[in-house]
Amino acid sequence: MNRILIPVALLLFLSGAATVGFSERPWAPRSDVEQPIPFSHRVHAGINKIPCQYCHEYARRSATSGVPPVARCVGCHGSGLLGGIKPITQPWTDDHQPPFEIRWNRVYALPDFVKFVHKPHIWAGVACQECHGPVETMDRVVPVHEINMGFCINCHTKRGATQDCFVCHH
Amino acid sequence: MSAEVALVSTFANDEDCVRGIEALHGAHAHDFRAFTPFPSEKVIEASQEARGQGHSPVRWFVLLGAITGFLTAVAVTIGTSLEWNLNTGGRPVVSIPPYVPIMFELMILFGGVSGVIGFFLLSRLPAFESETGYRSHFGSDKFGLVVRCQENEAQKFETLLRDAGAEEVQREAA
Amino acid sequence: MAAAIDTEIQPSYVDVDRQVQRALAPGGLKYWLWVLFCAFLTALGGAFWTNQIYNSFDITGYGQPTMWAVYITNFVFWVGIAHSGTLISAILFLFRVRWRTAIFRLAETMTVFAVATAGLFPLIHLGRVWFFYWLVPYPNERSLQPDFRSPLVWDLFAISTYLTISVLFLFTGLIPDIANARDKAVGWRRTFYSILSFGWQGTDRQWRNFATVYLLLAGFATPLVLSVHSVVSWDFAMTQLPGWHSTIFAPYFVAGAIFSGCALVLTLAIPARRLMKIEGLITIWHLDNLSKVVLLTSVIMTYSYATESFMVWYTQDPIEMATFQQRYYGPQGYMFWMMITCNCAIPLLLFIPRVRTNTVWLFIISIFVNIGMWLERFVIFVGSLSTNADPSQWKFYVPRLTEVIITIGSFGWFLMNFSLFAKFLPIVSMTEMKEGISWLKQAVREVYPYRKAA
Amino acid sequence: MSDGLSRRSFLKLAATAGAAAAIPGCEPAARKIIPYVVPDENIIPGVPSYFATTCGECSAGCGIIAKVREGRVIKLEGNPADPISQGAICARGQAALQGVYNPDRLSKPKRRKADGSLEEIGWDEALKLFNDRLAAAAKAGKDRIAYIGAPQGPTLDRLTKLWAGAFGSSRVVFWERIGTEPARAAADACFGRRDLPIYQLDRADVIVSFGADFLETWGSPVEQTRQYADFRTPRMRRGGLSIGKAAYVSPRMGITGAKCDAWVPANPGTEGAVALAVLNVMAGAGSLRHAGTAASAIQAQLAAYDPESVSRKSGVPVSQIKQMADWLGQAESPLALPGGDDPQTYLAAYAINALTGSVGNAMVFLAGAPAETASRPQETSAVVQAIGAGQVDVVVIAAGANPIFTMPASWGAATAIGRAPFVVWFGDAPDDSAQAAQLLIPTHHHLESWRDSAPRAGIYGLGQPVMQPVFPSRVLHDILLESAHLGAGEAAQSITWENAQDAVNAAWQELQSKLGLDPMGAEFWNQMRRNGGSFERAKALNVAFNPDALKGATPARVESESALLLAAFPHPFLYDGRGANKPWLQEIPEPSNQIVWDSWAEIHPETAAQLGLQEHYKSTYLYAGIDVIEIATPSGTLELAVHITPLVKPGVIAAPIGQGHTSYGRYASGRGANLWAFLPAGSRAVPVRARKIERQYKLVTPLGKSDMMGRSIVEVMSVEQLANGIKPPIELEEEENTPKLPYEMYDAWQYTGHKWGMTIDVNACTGCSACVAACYAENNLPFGGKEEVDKGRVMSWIRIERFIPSADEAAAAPNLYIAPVLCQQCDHAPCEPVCPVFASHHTPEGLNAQIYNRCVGTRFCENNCPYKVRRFNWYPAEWPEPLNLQLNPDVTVRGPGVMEKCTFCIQRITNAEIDARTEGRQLVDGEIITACAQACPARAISFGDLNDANSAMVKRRIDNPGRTYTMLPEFNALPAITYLRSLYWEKGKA
Repeated sequence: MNRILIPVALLLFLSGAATVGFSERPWAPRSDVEQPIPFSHRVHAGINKIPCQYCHEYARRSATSGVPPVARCVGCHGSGLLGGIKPITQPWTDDHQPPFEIRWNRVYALPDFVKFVHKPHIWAGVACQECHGPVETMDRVVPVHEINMGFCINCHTKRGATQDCFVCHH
Repeated sequence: MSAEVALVSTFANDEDCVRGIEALHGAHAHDFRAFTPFPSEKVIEASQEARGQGHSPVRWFVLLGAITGFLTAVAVTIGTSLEWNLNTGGRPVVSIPPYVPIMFELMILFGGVSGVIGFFLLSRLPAFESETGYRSHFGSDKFGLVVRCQENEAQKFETLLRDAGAEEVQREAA
Repeated sequence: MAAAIDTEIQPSYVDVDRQVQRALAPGGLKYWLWVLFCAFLTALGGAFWTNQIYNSFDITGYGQPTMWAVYITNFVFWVGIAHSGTLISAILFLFRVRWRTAIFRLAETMTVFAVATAGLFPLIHLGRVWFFYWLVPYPNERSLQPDFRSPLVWDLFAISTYLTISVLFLFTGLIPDIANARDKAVGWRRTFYSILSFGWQGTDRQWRNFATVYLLLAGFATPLVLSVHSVVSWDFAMTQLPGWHSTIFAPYFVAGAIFSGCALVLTLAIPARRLMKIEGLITIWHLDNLSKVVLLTSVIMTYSYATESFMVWYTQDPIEMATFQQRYYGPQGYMFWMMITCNCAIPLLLFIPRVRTNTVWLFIISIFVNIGMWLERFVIFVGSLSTNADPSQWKFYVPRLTEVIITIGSFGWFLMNFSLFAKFLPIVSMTEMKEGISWLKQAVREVYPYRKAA
Repeated sequence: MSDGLSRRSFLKLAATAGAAAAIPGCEPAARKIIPYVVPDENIIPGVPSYFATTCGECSAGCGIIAKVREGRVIKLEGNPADPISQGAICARGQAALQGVYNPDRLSKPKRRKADGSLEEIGWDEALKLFNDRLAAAAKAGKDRIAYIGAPQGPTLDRLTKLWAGAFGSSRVVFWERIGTEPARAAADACFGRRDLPIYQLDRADVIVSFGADFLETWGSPVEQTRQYADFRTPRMRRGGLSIGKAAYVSPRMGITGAKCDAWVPANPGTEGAVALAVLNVMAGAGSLRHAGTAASAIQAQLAAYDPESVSRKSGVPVSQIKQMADWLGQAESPLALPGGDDPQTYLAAYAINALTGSVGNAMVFLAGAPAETASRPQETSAVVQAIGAGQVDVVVIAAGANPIFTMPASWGAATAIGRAPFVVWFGDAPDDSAQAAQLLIPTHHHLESWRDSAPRAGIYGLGQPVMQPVFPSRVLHDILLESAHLGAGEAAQSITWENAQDAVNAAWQELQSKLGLDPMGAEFWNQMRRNGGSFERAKALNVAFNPDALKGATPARVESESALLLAAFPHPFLYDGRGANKPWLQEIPEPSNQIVWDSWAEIHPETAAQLGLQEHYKSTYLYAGIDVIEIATPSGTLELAVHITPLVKPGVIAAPIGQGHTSYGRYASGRGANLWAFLPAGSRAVPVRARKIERQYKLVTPLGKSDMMGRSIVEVMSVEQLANGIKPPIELEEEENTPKLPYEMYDAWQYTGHKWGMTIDVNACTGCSACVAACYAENNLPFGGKEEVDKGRVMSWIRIERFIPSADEAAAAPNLYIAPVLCQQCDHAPCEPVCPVFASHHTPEGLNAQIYNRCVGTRFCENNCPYKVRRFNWYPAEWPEPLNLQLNPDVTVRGPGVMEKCTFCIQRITNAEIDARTEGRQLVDGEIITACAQACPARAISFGDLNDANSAMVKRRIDNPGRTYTMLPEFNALPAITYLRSLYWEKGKA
């Protein structure tokens, strides 16, 4: 009898496991994100050693770290006219204006019911890399950790930070 | 050394069947098997006595399961409470009284399940080939007693069984 | 019919087999129409549930402050139904009550399917049913587990244990009968039965273990059945809601459960024995005994109602008093009085032997009891919620289509399962009937005068 | 903030954030990130910025502070610098948010086609059409253009006048139906100045209000509520602990009557007569504590107002008249408040205050009172007549004045305007008057544009735009100026400003120089923008009372011979009707009747019996509806659903004003009846005939029973008990029922660090529901509409409980039991241990947490909550675009199937704690204020740390021994909220 029963049971179990395993959590970090312009963190943060918060300036002041305004890019790169640093990828010139509205694609997203705030983490001396991985070595940012509750809780436990659910979920 | 045979005897009721078993017991023939349509206590006791067995070891499965279940419950309830100690309604982190129902239920659950497992194992179920001398009417209205013996002894046992009140005795190769 | 009576006078092993297996004969058109009908009701209920999941509770009649209403009423109703089955099959088995043999399989089947039905309602009632598994402890990356202080978690464990044990108990008892049926059957049924029978052959070794495990399961099921409904009652008694916060709930609920359960056994057995032509096995004598249990529990219920009210009066707690005042004379008071009529007054008819031995009467009374017990749950749960501690939040609940259809669907689901079981598996235990054949003969003899009279 | 971030990127940002917020539960956040092109220094994404401005919802002109996140205003709060609001704000003010984000706002100019339907047209076309018509009208002659608008503050109104002048028209009216004309007229007669007196309720010890619902809509409710709470706070007076004593003369109780000691039911329109009778008695008595003006001179005028005849007319027993006279006469500093539209009420009240020497004390006239904002009714009606007579070519209806809705039927505004050849409507949400317009032009909401306001002497409120416009609308006065420059030629040269902002700027430079500062100095301007205006202390004038004024006293307009009187009153939230398109104001139950989304007719049980009116039930319990009556007034008949209540005088039908819009967006249209259309000019009372008609209607209320059944929900004690340290019976009962021995099963849980708690003074709470509105705004509470409320699915986390004392309680109770009920954050929270998944549990800071994303929706917690403060999401919440832009990004939007409840504004607590931690300091008391506490005009709610013995909240408990109680103590839930008992005078009933 178990010639039939066992395979059936096995099949059921596997399919169940598969559905659970592969069901995509919509806010899980996505590694397949292509960006509108080939911006390289490796070049900026890695080679040129630009500190993270030079561009992500809000991280120490706000919930969101903030994506640099185009003005910040133009600040160094000039607009092609002011002999600023020319990006290797695509020279910004008169006839090729910099994109004045960059629609970046989100890599890290949290659901509405998680109220993560960058500020206290920065002030507590948490390095950006602890969550975002060695961004300075990446051309295109890909997530290293899945930012799920377990990830947060482990760190909070390690550092003796609050474990009050209400602080993040409200 | 002569070949083995199985004597398949059929009885109308369990009293006769019991008598047959006792007869075999008297003849020190313990390689027998009784078939009954319902759990006739007489037959069960007789055969146990003949084989010199006590009560069925299923009991131990049940006991073991029950204890395991209880301990699991203790571990799970207290363990999980300690893993993340949250205050609900000002109760202490480990508040035993509310955990008692869980412990009780798991005790029952594990005990029952392991009991049934034990029953299957001990009764060699599922069985894929039929026992020697099984007859379908043993399931419904007749009592069967099958004894394996050397060909030369067969005659002796047959008379024993007939005296015990067997309606008929057949021989078949074991 | 005449033939049936003859066989009743001298039933034999073969006769038992014949009667039971006659019931297993392939079902006719009527049977399948009935099953289809039940299936349709089930599907309808399912459709409405799906709709509720997609459109949220907006489409139901739910609202402040009646957070629990028809669904939980149904849940407790079905769990209650289940209990009599275990009572008859396990407790009466331990007490070696002889009239149990003919009906315990039927009752036990009812138990299993009733629990299976009841188990659906907590899910139907959940706001976010897709997260129901959060009530089960399982290792997860958040290291979050259920709160074992919550009566609902006790409930989950109790109900699932109860279902498992009932299924095991039922199935273990079935194996020899299935084996018996296997030996008679041909074609696919033979394969079907031989799979289910696990190659059982009724050797003394098998019987020996069987007897032990069966006894022990019965021994386990007995405290289990008491615990389960106590736990269910604690879902309410553990709260502070006036009308729920009471210590007598556990025994009171258990009694009520057995009351409604036995009533439903009657409701099922009376048509079943007729349709399946097993009057010879489930005789008037059995029904008579069953109705005595109903009568007893009915009296216990009456006493419980009295006690409950007395305690409220005795405490003189204004809030409790107000709630009960509403329960009796409030806007939904008529339900309370209907319930009293169904549960306390009508069953008293069972004091009359003629009524106890008249299937029609029994059937009607059992129906009333079922209605009454459903109402009881509604009155206690929804009524108490409607009249809570803060008068500004009082509001009375009116079910809407969704709840009604899903409730009907649950009956369809239950009856469908039961009918299928009754057609494909022996609904009367042949082994035990044979074991107690002498009792059966006596039963027939005792019953005979009644039948003459009837 | 108006510069910087470009409108497009704002809208995108808003869209992104909005999308993120509007999607419930387990949905991904928006997938695109669009950075600023040029960052705005004022904006840190994720950190709110605050802008001081002035509330434009009513003429009180309170200073408010707008909380702005990512360029969209998400919350309005009172401006602490403003002496009127002093940091509080009313429900109507909160709801301005739903005005600016209203989904029914006009998004494009529209023109009415021949068939009467509207078609969208481009801006250029629309403005051309407008300008051409104006030019044509100006050519045709003088006064061919009429402007009807609501007052918009001195500068803009001046601008409007100049604009009209440029086109040679003087027909400009600033229309307020609930105006100040009678008050000004009376002041003119009595004191020779048309100013509005300033009342200082907190300086009085006895207040008698003659028809002034000063806690609901009259005057400046926020300020009066605060002052009244102060007036009612027990303190040493005349050598004894006591509170102020108040009486309210009015046909209906309302919450004003509920909070007064005596509600004196009088026929509508006779309040003035009653006042005069009281004055008569006082003047005659000669036993005045303080003699102000010569009593004899006054009494000479009042022969016609002897108590007996007035009592016959008004239905107020003589004894009560004498009682009130006695109260006023014997008071240290009495105050009479006049209300309604009847000038003689004002005359009498002023006379009383003069007689008792309260003028200059509790009632003062300030130097440098601002000019009148609203035009006088007669001017207005003249303009309307002119329009009707065809003397006007272009009618401009603007700035939320809704003449067709609010003007008295007798003026025939609808027909007149209908007859006008060309009507232009300017505004945000098209209202009833817009239906008569050929051209509709969308203008900025007051939160989007520059304004100023001068509510009273010394106070100049600055209204600055707090956000970029939500819709592609324009500033009204920019359009007007443009048209003047284009069409009026040299006549417009006198107007030097480019646009409205310039004008406001200029006005402030004037003020600057007036204050003797350098007009060019920018510092002043910035300071004004920070403070929200200039708040100077104006000095009081001493004025002389002219007794002859009382000659002008005319007998009450409404003769009580007629069987029934209709008394219309402004709905506390909908006011004159402008609030009706804001779902919050519709969903929050009207405090005294608890009815939502509707208008109704309050009728006393006796009268109801006479008319044969009753409630109907479908089955024995299912409420089916209530009878509808047809009310025949001189100006037509209306039908209203009856609300049978003892809170109204027998023989009176009281009905709320504000509903009955024919077109004012999806939330207002086709609800109830518009009472304005049936009231004569200058009165809110009219004799009517009423008959039951064979129709039933369902009035919806979230309220279950109005009877408190003696439970300790709202506890009360008498002033005498408080003064003599006598415990009220209910407290003795509780003490008796509490076990003496330690009876806890477990040790108490220890809270180190903070433990949040609240103290709520029920005595101060007036039930104004500002807290409820604030909670809706702060915590993203969905509104369900009438149907959902009917199913018992109100989502408010904080509610105003309103109970009517039963007959046997009435002797020892206030007129109504009123208290705010919210989650009590119990230490032994019954809701917590029943939750199977820890969604409900206690935080280390003593909060009763509800984790939405963990909730599976068993709803067990609400079953076990004695206070029934938890709310389940029965239906998917919806905020039609762009209402969702108002959602607070710091608060999760709950999806269907989860339980939610008050969190003590955890988002505010968390943010404050983060700030404190990152700045390396301790939290200071008062740093965290919950939305409800922040809004409360009565300062009834105080929030703080229970572990901090010096916190104001804890002090408040200590300072009020004998008044503290916890709600429903028999459940031993140990709430973190302690209430202070409400007080009443044992011999308080006049």
